[in-house]
Amino acid sequence: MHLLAIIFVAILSNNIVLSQFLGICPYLGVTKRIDTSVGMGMAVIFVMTMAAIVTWVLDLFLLQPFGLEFLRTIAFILVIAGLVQLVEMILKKTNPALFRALGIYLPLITTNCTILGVALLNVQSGHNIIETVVYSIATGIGFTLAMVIMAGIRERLELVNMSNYLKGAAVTLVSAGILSLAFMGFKGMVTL
Amino acid sequence: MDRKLVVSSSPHIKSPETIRSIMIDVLVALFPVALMAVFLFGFRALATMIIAMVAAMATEAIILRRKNLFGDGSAAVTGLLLAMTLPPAPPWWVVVIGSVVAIGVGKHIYGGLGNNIFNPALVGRAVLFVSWSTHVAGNVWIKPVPFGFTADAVTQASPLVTYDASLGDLFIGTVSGALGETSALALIIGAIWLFYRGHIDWRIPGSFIGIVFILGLFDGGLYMGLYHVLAGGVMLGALFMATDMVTSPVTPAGKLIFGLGCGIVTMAIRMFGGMPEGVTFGILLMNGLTPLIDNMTLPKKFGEVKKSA
Amino acid sequence: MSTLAQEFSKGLLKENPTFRLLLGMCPTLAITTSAFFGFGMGVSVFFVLLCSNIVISVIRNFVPDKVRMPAYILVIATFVTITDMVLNAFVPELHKALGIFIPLIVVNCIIMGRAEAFARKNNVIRSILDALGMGVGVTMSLTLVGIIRELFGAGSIFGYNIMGTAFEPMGVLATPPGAFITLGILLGLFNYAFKRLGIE
Amino acid sequence: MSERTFVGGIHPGYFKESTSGIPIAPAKAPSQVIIPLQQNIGAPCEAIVKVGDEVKMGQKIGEPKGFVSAPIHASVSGKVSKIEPFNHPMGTQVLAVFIENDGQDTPDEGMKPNKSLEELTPEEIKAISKEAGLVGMGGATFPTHVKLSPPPEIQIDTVIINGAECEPFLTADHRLMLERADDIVFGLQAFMKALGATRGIIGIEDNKPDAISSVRKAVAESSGDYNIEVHPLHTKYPQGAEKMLIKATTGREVPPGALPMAVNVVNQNTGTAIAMAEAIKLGKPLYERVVTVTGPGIKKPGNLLVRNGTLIRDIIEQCGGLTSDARKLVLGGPMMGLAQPTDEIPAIKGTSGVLVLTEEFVKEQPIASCIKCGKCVEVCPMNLLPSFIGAASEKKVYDLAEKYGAMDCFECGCCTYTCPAKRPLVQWIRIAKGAIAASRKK
Amino acid sequence: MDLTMSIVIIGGLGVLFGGLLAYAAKRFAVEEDPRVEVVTDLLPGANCGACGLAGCSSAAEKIVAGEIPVDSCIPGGKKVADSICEVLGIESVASGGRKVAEIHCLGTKDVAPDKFDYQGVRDCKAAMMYSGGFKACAYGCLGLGTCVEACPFEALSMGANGLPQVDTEKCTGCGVCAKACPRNVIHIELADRKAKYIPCNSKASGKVVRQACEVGCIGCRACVKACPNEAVTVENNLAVINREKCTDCGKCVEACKRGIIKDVGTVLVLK
Repeated sequence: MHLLAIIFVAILSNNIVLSQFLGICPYLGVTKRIDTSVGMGMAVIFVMTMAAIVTWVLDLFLLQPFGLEFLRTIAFILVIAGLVQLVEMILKKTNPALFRALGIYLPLITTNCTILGVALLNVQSGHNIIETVVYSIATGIGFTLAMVIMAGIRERLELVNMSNYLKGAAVTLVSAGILSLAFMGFKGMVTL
Repeated sequence: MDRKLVVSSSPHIKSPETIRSIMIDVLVALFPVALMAVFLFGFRALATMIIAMVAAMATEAIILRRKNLFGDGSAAVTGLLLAMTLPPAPPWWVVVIGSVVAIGVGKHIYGGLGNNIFNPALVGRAVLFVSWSTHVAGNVWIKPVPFGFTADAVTQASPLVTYDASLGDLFIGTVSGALGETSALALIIGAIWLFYRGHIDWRIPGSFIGIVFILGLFDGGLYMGLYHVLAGGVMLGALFMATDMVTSPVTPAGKLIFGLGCGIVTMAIRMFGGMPEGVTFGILLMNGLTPLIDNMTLPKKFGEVKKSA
Repeated sequence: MSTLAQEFSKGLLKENPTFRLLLGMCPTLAITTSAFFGFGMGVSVFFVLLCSNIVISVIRNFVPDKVRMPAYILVIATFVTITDMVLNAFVPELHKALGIFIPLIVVNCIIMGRAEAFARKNNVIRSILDALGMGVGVTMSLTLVGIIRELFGAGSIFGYNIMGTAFEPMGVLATPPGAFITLGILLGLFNYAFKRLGIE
Repeated sequence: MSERTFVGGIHPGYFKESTSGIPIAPAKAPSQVIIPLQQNIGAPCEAIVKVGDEVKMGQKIGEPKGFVSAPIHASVSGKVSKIEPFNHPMGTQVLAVFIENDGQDTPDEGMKPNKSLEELTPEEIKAISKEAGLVGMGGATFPTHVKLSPPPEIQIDTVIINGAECEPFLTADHRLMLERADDIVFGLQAFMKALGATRGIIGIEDNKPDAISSVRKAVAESSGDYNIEVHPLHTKYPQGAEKMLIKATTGREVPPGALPMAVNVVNQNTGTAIAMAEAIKLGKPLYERVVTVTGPGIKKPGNLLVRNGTLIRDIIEQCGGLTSDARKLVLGGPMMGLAQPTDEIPAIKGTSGVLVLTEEFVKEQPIASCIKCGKCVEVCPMNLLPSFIGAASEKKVYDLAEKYGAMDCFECGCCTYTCPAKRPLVQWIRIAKGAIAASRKK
Repeated sequence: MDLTMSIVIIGGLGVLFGGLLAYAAKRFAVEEDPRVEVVTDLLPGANCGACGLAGCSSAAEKIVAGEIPVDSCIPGGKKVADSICEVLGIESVASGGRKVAEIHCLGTKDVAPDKFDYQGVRDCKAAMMYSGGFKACAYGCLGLGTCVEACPFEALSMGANGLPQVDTEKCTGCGVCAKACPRNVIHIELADRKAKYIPCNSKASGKVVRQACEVGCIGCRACVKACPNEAVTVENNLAVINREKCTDCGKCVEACKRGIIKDVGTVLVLK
């Protein structure tokens, strides 16, 4: 039940984009088309989970024993940056098809604050390894969900006549706001 | 023939129906509901409705720099629908802000009628709900006094909190609640007009109310099933809000999915959520999903054989 | 080559990171519930940006191209950690409010973006000016959003009550939806204003 | 009376009363006919007469250059005065043969009765239909002999005569079914024989009960060994569209992009059936046809038997001329007909109606945003999403238009008729179709 | 202790990942030409397609690969071509003068009437679908602004007279508008040479032109006779001035009975 609660909260009531404000840059940038947002979402889920596991291990076995929690930011981001680049290179060589599908999003992920954010949140809230994995995947799914909904909205908005000043980021933000309002309905449904 | 001939694409005849005529039909359909609201809650209800409509129309006229206040009528519909979701007598400025937000943010940010993603009235209502819940939710539900047009306001708890109203009262509307949501009878009369005029399809209300009823059965048998359907905003939401043309799917299958989604979210919030009512959030959420639903439920073309998966 | 003055001023309006380049939106949305928090975040970003721009423009000729990204991240992360500690020590309530968004300055696109796009190609003086301009731009923007949300969402600015006691704040502005909608509308207004002023 | 139909469609005002009771009258032959050398879809014909030649009525003047084409015949006797481009109902300039009418109507020697239907072989019937220049007379003008020559792997089992006449205003087919029911049955028998079909169906909308009983009577009297049924159809536009008619009468659905042959059916128009009968019985080629001249802009509406190449202006004159507020001239019905920029246009084989609309019909209404009411989706007989195709085409996103089904639209006009926002959906779809076809060609 | 451990851990991580990356970079290396990116940056980035390719980045690829000439980018002109040459280390190629779009029609509503009222989609291509366009002249500008919409550089605007106008400052001569115009009213011509031109596109006979338009070229050849440099020719009933030969003497202007010969860059061309 506890894990289910984590999943529910991570996807709906505490959606990483719509109520935690993480990953806004890709949210504004990559939600122009549904297929690219799905691709980006998949890449995020993958990297996020890997990064969360590695950083969790790093934190437990290296930083905590030596009392070096203050180094988390530096150590984590180093790991994530390295990891992303490794994944990118390996994918490019070993699985070009998958690379073409996901690879173009990988550089964007390094500076996607969701990855570092989730890694930090995991260790800050004292998740064990299973919770970490579940939480990361669920958060990634929540991110993907928010991305895909917005991509659907923006694809539709492509076909309407609207003010040039509001087109793009502005209307995306307003729509995200209203979506976020709608997601508020899930508040309080499950408590951790 | 002293003037030049006109050439245009076929067809050369068009139906007399216009957006304006549709909007007028919706206003007509809302008339019994409005009448019932005045009958139950007195003139303060009438004031709320008029303020909301005028504010909405004025906002739209200003944004479009249009002299004609009524225009295509869509702003009047939005205003009236917003009023229907409000308690009988909120402060006037709350109503005005709600209308301005509904028209400004909910509709014209997207380029006006037809382009908006979310139901404007519900956007207005949700913003009010989050901002001033003391005025639009909570201890604001006035006890209905039939024919008491100028009776004093006595508040009582919403039937969605107490769960003790009789089904008959819920159907007729002699319970406390938002202006347009108490009387299932008036709502059904209005909706029949819309059905008759072909402006709403059975699929969205059908699946919405159906799933609420079914989930209600699990909450306590037949009585609770009916109670969930009749109490609160389900009837108003299913018949007038979720069926808003602009923000609901156009495909037949999409409409069913849309209604189901609205109902499920509504019931999830009622049964497990932190708020007594979830219709607004359910419909807004499904509004956001509408483009995706449309895309995933493209109808089968005439003569097309579905490829076996 | 643009003049040094231009190097500074471009960050204020023409290339304002928040409203023109749409960088660093996460903190812009998350912590601008009050003018003070917005200002605090802005200054933190400003500090990290300035330091990292200086260091990166100094080391730009020694770092091999292949490892420049990790190297930059390391530099930035170091200053972020320092900021984190300083804030915790001197303004703990701000530190608490900004929470996870302090470590996340590391991945704030503004800083990485300026490192990539500017500091690694320009000398120290220009990099400093660039950082000053961008930093002031960010601080102004965050503070502006903070002022608007605090004024209507709580009736005060920097904690001082402005609207009087009868004012009933528009609670939505303090919530995530309010943040999104406010920023969206502001962005639209800025686009309009920039177009009108002829700034492309 | 079993009413079968299809999903979708609309119920526009039919406006048929003004002409449905008026018997067919022969139109006065004009002093000059202008016969365009392209009268059907497919390749244009080549003139086989020269300027100065004397021609006789029914003489072949245009020879087809491809398989999907039909010959063209003189509709009067007289002298060829010129051969030059002239206005064409399709909106283009097409080479046309101008014949000065000598008023004699001297028939061509080739016009003589053929053998009886029993003696004719299927091949001979096809040859007669080709020589007589038969084309589909509902408006699409698909050459009849092509329809009668399915590829060998397809066995046609059903021939359907389209007596639906679902277009508002038009009554030509209605009158033909009342006055010439015998010939319709005869023509159908010829088609069935040519194709070896075992079943003949005549579909008639049930708003024409007199036509139904007239055709039923003719079938009872003269169908002989042929299995011919008369199907009353639900009155709904576009009931007469090929695919909808097949669905309503046989229950079969023609796949997108395919011809009726794919479901072993051939459709023919009532007018074509009569022309077939005349070609066999009299040896008469297709050089005249019944045209409904109607609409609020016509002073004396009626159904006229019009010679090919008669100018629309002359036809209108015979019907009392135009009212003062006439503003739009349409050849064909109001739903799918083509608006014309001038009345100096010759009637051709596919001209089923001359419709003149007045000011109140042409008032231009502003195009509003799509309110996604979905009414176009409801009425689309092809089950497409016209509103989305229109929006995609408006924004020139043609691949999206294709995804929503632009290429399967047959432009019946139901969506545009219904649209409360008055969006020119058919035109947008047409633009998208052009753009998609162009990009496919690349 | 703290300090040492910090250094050790961060250093260790750095070494670990540095090593891994260095190894991976070798092991998983994929060849890419870095010049493509540089050239892409040099190109204007409007993705106008004047080069005949899908966008600037694919143009850059082809340029670097030597598949298309370095001056393929028309909007970029000589400047961009030169800088590309610099990047690629090849000698600069001589590039022609700057080109701009020129509207070859003067037929406003007053002088070139419509033959019928068109109702429907306000787009020239759409209007062409109905009887070949509503103008009595079959060659003139329909004025529905399809070219304006097509221009990737916002150089075209619809004038008050119902004809498009070219902002020569913004126009790059990419030719997208010319392709978009269903009546080929827009020509891409040299901008810098002083010369005359005849703003008409009608290839109809003089008789037809007289009926359809007051300012159309009737092919009367008066200008041909007047020109001392043999710069004017009449083809398909339309006089054309050869810009190389024209000396801007103005004799044709005097000779033209319809008074429609204008200076390049003055008529319908703002600035």
